[in-house]
Amino acid sequence: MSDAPKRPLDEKSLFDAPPMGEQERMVEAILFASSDPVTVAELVARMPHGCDPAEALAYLRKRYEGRGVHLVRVGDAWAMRTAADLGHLMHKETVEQKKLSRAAIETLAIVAYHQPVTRAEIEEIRGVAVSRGTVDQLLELDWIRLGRRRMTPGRPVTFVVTEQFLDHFGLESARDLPGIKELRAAGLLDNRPLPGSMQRPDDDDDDATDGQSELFED
Amino acid sequence: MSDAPKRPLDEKSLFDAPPMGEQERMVEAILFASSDPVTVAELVARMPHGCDPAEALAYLRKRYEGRGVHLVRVGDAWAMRTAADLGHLMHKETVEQKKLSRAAIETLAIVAYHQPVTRAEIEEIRGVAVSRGTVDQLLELDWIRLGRRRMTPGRPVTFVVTEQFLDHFGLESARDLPGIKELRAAGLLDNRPLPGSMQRPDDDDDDATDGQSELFED
Amino acid sequence: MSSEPTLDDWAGGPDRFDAERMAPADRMAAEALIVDVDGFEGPLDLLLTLGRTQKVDLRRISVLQLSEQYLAFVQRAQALRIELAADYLVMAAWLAFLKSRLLLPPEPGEDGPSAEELAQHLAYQLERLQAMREAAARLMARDQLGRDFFARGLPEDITRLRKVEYSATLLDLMRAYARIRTKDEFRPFVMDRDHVFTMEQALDRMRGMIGYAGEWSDLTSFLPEGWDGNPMRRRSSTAAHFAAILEMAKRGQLELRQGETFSPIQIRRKEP
Repeated sequence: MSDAPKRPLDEKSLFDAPPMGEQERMVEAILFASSDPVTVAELVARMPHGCDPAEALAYLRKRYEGRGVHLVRVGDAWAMRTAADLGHLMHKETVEQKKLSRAAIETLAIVAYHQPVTRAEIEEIRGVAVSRGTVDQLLELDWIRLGRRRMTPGRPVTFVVTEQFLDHFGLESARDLPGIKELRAAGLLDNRPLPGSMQRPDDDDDDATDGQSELFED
Repeated sequence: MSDAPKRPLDEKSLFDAPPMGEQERMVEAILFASSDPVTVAELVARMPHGCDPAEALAYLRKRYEGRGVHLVRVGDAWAMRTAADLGHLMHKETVEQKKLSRAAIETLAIVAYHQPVTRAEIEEIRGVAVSRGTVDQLLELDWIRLGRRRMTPGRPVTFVVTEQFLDHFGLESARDLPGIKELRAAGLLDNRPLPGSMQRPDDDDDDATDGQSELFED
Repeated sequence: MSSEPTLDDWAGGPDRFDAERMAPADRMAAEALIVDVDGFEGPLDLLLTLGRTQKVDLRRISVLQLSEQYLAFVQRAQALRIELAADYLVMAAWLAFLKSRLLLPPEPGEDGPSAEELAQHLAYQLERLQAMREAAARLMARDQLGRDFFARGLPEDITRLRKVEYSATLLDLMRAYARIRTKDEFRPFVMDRDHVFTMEQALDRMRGMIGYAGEWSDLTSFLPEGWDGNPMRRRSSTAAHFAAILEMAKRGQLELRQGETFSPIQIRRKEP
């Protein structure tokens, strides 16, 4: 945090941050008021100088354990969400979701598990061209976004999943995708080109590991 | 404060209403997710047969006493609201979202794809004059900033995009923006055949940095 | 042949399509495969479905057998006059190649990957596709926001500070750029040249001048001043005037003649 606060502070807060119980209340109120996840950085910016939202979050999470509403982590952000076991009471709140095509669902899964992944790689895995509009639909849903360009000939754009994707599927991070460890251990997330093809796996791997490790940093 | 809210359901609950702790969780989740205050009658209708939402509400209200969020009564309905004393933390929620004008988004796109780019070049690409207000707005949003002066007669200023721009659009770098061919492949462009079907790489941005001119040579 | 009916029984070709020997369920499956050919998402999907009939772990699948199944499928589809998309046929050609490589001993001194390596890769692709299918299914089976768990239904807006925030998404940005670039690409093609004399201009001129052409006279003598020197201008004005006199001859306003090929073209007013 910057040590030159811009906002006028009263004397007390110049020296002391509010007590932890107070900080917990603040985090609770901010998260409750927002329907989207709020990052720790944003909490820091909104709370008085000297606060430690990370600690407050830990207390708060414990407090809501087993309640009808939970504190959940979404990437770098936090949000309040109703407990999944109470979903049956909520049919009134349910929004009709557009049914995704099989192609869109598979493409989404490939982006999530193989990210960052190029269009060509998605097509290689599915063995069929990615139809026009499939990627568009996933972009519109805000479930995938553009990642870094791949440093291979042609410098293709890559796709990665978004925080909205994590939020929607109740995932703390891409690391928590179901079965991802087993798939990686089985080599099924490797980028293995057709033997004898021009593509050198080394290039891709470098980049892929790069992107992945970023995702798995805390 | 609470006495084991996550009590396991025993056989009795097959015939009787769920235990009060469970009912409290249900009320909590319903009130949280609802966009309007909820009446007791509505709670009765949504919860399992035999529940006593009025009692659950009383417990819940007590539970949230002194917290960052309160249970409040609105007419004969109930809702959750952030504690009044924490209102000063809420100004983030009062942001008014406005769409950028077409002129602004087009100008921004040209800066992003052609940076560093002069005002005259923007006008040439858009085919219309760029109003001063448009550039000012983008500068004020911190999405573009002044780049180096062009070493041509008149030494015009150039514009480049900012870190904030990359942040807002979820890009790692401006180089990750897809080229025309990729936009078309992703279905973001109409697939109308090009007259003459020859796609010219840009020749009007000789001055652009090497990185940017690469964007169109896929 | 095993006593248990498999897809091989029908996949061997129409003559071996012995429905009698198949259990009803297998017969249904076989027919469904053919009828639903449009339902497959590409050759890999079809291979995966065929591969499942081998009832073994994908890691131990017989690629040779799979190739035969696929080729038989394609053959049968063609016999039924079902049109297969090109990528199915490309895959068939590749599998035929792979099959022959698997059956024949390798040629000495042959370059490139071995048939076994290619077969292994195909098995890997199938396993990977299968794994992604399962991952997708598990993903979609998760509790989902707005279906199983819910966000705050009433985000609070305390109107204390009002700040206008301009929003634009990456999609907006890309679409805006695409709009500009396509506008550019679709700009009607215009010859930005100064030295062009149009047929319309020539027609206008000739209409005014034809009255004076009672005798046969060279077309070149009608060219406007300043358009007979510069070769580019001369070519353009000559072509425009030639087109104009053809038009006028068609309308019966003048006559034209030419002694021989490449000799001067002469025109004369047509007497009414």
